[in-house]
Amino acid sequence: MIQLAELANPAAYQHPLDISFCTKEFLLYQLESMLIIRKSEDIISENFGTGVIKCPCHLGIGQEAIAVGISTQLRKTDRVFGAHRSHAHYLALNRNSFGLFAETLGKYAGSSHGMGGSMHIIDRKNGFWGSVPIVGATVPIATGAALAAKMDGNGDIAVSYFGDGATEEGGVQESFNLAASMKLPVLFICENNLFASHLHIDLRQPTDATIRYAEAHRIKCELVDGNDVIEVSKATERAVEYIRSGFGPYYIEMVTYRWKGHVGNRDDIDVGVQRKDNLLKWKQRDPIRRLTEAMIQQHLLSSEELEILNDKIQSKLNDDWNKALDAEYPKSEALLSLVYA
Amino acid sequence: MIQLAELANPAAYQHPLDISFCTKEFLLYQLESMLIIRKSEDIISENFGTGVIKCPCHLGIGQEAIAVGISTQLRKTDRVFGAHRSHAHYLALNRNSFGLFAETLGKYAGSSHGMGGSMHIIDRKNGFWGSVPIVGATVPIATGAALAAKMDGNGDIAVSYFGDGATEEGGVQESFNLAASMKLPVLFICENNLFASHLHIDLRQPTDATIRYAEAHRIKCELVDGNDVIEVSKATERAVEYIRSGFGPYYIEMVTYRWKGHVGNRDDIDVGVQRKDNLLKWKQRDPIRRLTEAMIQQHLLSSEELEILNDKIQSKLNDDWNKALDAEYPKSEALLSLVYA
Amino acid sequence: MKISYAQGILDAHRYLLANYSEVFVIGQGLWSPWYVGATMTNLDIDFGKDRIIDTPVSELATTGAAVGAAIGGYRPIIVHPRMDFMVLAIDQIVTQAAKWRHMFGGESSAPITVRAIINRGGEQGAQHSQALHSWFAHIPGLRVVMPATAKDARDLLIASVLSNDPVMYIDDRWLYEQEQEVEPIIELNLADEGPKILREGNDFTLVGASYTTKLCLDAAIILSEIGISVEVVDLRVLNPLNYEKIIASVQKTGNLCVVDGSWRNCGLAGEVIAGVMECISLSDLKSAPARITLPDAPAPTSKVLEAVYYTKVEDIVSKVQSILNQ
Amino acid sequence: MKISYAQGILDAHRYLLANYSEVFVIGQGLWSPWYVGATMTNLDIDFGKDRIIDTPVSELATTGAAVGAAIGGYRPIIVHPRMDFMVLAIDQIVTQAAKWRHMFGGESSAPITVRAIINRGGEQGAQHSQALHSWFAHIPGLRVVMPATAKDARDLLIASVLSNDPVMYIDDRWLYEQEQEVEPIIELNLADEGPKILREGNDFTLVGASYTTKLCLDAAIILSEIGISVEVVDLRVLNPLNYEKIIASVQKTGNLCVVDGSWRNCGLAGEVIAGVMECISLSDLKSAPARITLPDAPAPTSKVLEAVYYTKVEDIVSKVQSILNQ
Ligand SMILES: Cc1ncc(C[n+]2csc(CCOP(=O)(O)OP(=O)(O)O)c2C)c(N)n1
Ligand SMILES: Cc1ncc(C[n+]2csc(CCOP(=O)(O)OP(=O)(O)O)c2C)c(N)n1
Ligand SMILES: [Mg+2]
Ligand SMILES: [Mg+2]
Repeated sequence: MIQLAELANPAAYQHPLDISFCTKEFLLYQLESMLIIRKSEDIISENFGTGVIKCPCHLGIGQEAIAVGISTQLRKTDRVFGAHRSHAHYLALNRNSFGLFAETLGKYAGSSHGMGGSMHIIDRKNGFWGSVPIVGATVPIATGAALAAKMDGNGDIAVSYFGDGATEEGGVQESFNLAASMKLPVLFICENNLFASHLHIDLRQPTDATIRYAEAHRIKCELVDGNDVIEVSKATERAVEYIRSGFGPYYIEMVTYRWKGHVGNRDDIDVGVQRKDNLLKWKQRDPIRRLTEAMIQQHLLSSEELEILNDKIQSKLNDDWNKALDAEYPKSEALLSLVYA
Repeated sequence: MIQLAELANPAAYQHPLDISFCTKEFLLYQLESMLIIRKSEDIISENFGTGVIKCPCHLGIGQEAIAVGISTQLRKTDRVFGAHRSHAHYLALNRNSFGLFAETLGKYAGSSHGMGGSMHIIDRKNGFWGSVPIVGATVPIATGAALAAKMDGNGDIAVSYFGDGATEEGGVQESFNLAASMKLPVLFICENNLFASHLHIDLRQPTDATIRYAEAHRIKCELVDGNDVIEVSKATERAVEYIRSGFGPYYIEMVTYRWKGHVGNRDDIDVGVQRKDNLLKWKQRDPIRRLTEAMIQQHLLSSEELEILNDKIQSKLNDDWNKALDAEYPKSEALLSLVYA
Repeated sequence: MKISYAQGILDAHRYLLANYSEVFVIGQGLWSPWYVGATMTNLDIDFGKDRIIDTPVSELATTGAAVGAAIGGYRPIIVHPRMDFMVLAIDQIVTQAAKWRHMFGGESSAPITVRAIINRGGEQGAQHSQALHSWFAHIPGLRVVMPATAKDARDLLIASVLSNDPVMYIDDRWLYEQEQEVEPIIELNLADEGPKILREGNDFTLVGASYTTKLCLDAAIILSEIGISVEVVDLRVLNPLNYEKIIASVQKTGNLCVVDGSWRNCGLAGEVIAGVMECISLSDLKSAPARITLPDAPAPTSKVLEAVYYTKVEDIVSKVQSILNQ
Repeated sequence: MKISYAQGILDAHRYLLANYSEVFVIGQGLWSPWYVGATMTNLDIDFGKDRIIDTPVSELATTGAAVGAAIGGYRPIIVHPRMDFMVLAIDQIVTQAAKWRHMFGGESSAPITVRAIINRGGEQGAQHSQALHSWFAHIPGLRVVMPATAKDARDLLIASVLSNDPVMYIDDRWLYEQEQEVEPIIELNLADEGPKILREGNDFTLVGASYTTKLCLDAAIILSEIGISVEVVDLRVLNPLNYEKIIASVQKTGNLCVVDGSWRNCGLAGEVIAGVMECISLSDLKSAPARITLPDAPAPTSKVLEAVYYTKVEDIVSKVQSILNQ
């Protein structure tokens, strides 16, 4: 009987990452990506709090390692789909914080030209094929994009990010069967953060590890510490190779935790099972801290270098944010001109 | 890795049943029920062929042991739901062939007063709470009837019959999770006849045993030869005791085969994987023959008694059919008067 | 006693749960402090988590479970905190519950109440904005209720749950703060309820439902100031739709505009016009009937586009003026 | 060359599959000899099972897969052998595909063709009879096509698949045997297609879609024998709906009856009436516009009730007569 067991224990897995056999360049890239995402979401969180950003924002702070570890294993022609909590999925592929900021502000310069907001972001050029907030909706769509990739025959794959809650949607289970029975090149990534909005998984499912569904559907699968960017990256490498070789779908369950509430900038510590206690412990399992500590221990990074890096990223993001604030809104023609091609 | 293996092999399991420890009375009752169902469906098949019956009829000839073995373990206050192929489910509970015949003819005396036809039959008094032809639709409904039974607190259970094809419907998977996480008193019966209309399960799912879904949803489950009325009955007894004791849902996969085509009276041997060869073998695995042979071997039944029984049932059914032919059609007021209560 | 629309919904729940042991509530977010606004506050604490059931993210199965429980003698309210999510459960509502009684010749029925919440604006975008009441009004066997006032929010929810038919009860979060003076609860028979004149007038008939009724009332006030006397009909029950009062009003005023909060094509506004046209004589009309609906586009997010997209009181005022000035 | 409606659909498939490598077909029953009548005979054999994909019993995921493939540059036709089954997949059609382009600011679109088959009568009953075209016509972003003739069955399917927008193409099994003389295929731009006058007349305008167009044509013949000259407008494209020809016809005849094959409330027939009323002046009308639809009930099974339930040519004939005799 599969269970998350220790992987769901916030007091476990707090140790610095094992970064042996990783190049400094690779590690720095991962670190930078995670910092860009973390700081971008911090800016969004703050401006949501003050009411400058109006659209609903689902922040993934604490979950950055997953998108970052995965994205380094993909190529531009792969097709990645997100859901409601997809800032990281997008930024890990393109680092385009400006496009994200402008979109959350409803500006024409945004990723969806202001037509989508935080919950509908896209960047086809960089492999991000779209995210939407209907839970589970992109899972069959990613499965179809995999079917298209298979027909194209170039070895491209589809990636479908979804949450533990999404596995309760029937259409998601149907997609698993479709992918398995048609051997489609799709990587299913379940970001299991133990919650679907206010409800802990124990209140929604008889047990906490969703890879049991993958097993039932005969999809090759793994269970991974989602706060370990190195493990995420290695598992993805294995999965991508398997899928590109034509063996069919692959499912990785990434165990993680979101630091913010379900939507917006609050902590939601009034909500759900033991969230108040666990949140503090999960913050110790911070994927960024675990990587930086390992790098510092291994003398691949100094505290000063880290500070410089932080500052550089922060100031670039501040610029992006200010540019986004200054950007134009869409013209009112957009309302009707975009309905049909 | 669970598979049907020998259970799906039509050449296997042809032996007479093991009827040790069964009373003659019990065996005769089972036999009678199966004969009533078989012969009722033969009459429907014939009259569908000649065009006297117009509504689509999905015949379950060859699958009689399942409904019969289950129904003897239920009580009138249990709540049984069927689907499109439910003549047996209904008859095993009430032996009311007249109600079924009249319904297939669209007569007011039919189970649904001529408003449903073969695909929408009901008999609340005898525990048959309804069958409908949208695949998978009654599975969540049965789950809700189980929730109601749990709230009632009388130990009643719900029974949900569905096919292997129905497990591909997302709503069915959602229901498994709901039943498991709420510990609802529902008995899921998958009649795995290896086909969903023209497609063999190997063309629709990565493997052929559907109890793997029950395992994923942490529902207690068993795999049973659905053409062995004694095994069906014993498994049901175990399941019903477990459910009535408040332990939650139970899933039994009954492996069987339908002799007729998906709908109507033809054999469909032009359809699907190896159906032509397998059909003949499956007819050797006839649940009725296997019971009668065992009873004759054990001297619980003679060939003459069997013939008399056959004749008695046949003549009763002929009467029922003639009565149904003579019965009245619904009045045209029914069209509008039944829409709202 | 003055209550808000949200309070009306809460009071209805309390009344039903206290007086009818067969009532329970099931849906997503019911144990959450924020999911359904102030319409269900503390119900789980006061009536227990066995009767206020929060669920997995499974719209289809939970709705089907409500159908099964209703068939089994209960009166479940199945809550969809957003109508867009409910789209996944339409088979159970439309193909199962709404037809259950008819297709079984009256031998069984499925009197669920589906609570569908319209929740939009605030840059939520295309997938979190739909108002699909016209779809459900299209379905024989499904009663569709859309309260516009606090009293109706309360009384029609009670009537929906007590109805022996499946009912879709649609509330709109834009109305939650609207207040109204109410009397103590009296149980109504839903089958007797229908459109109501909320304001009398002689020059023009405005017809609305839910939030657009409020818009019509506000427009009527402005128009009265420039001497135009507007009668406002609140539809309240969309299916089955009783045209009597609307027809009488149009026969009186000779002018009709229907304001609906969703799309035009095959929508509610067109239905009211057609229903009226079928029953009046052309000579009753002083002007061709008109409608105001959303533009033919999905909901945008950007606030500059939301401002263009949603109907405003001024749109109604100027439509009425332009018709009368023709 | 004379072809049947079913043959028209088959020819369109063959044309598309032969000329466009990005076209494939996915859905239930595609490898079966009987599932979709004669509209797809041997396609799997001629074009291969990789392009004619039969699926598990999973409407939602297979439709979503078509959406994903369309986003990825393909032109899938997703077949639902019965519109009732498609109800399970509405989220993907209405909330995903129809909004995809708009909500991503034009950066991506999902040009699927959903083939929804109306399949009823023959005592199939309430769950195997629904004609929900009005629902889909309500949705901005989704083109809705309903051919009435063999030529349109062919040409509009091709135009649907070649359209850069998501399209719902609805065919009716009651029309499969209808025959028509046709020319060789010419590709049409769906955006240019709309309602068409199928028969000219001066006294009365009948509007139909799909099977009801045939009923209207038949009624027109009978009425012409008693000296009533009927113009028949075939809607063809329900969304976006172009009223021009309908309005011109009503302005000519002064009399309108819309005949729709589904329910009344918030349905297509009311829409056409409202759309006409908005654009004409009252003096154009000689009689109040009328509609003929199904009764407000789910489909029955028993043949005696089916005979009452479905609209017949005589119903149209007598409606027209009674309006003209008023
Ligand atoms: C079909 C549908 N049902 C419900 C919702 C409301 N909702 C939004 S996010 C969410 C929880 C999803 O949980 P999970 O999939 O675990 O993702 P997480 O939020 O944890 O990242 C819910 C229920 C929705 N958007 N769509
Ligand atoms: C939602 C839905 N999709 C498709 C169909 C068409 N259909 C009717 S029965 C059937 C096959 C069901 O197979 P299974 O569940 O194994 O039952 P069996 O026919 O083998 O008894 C299909 C696809 C339907 N009735 N409903
Ligand atoms: Mg989660
Ligand atoms: Mg089967």
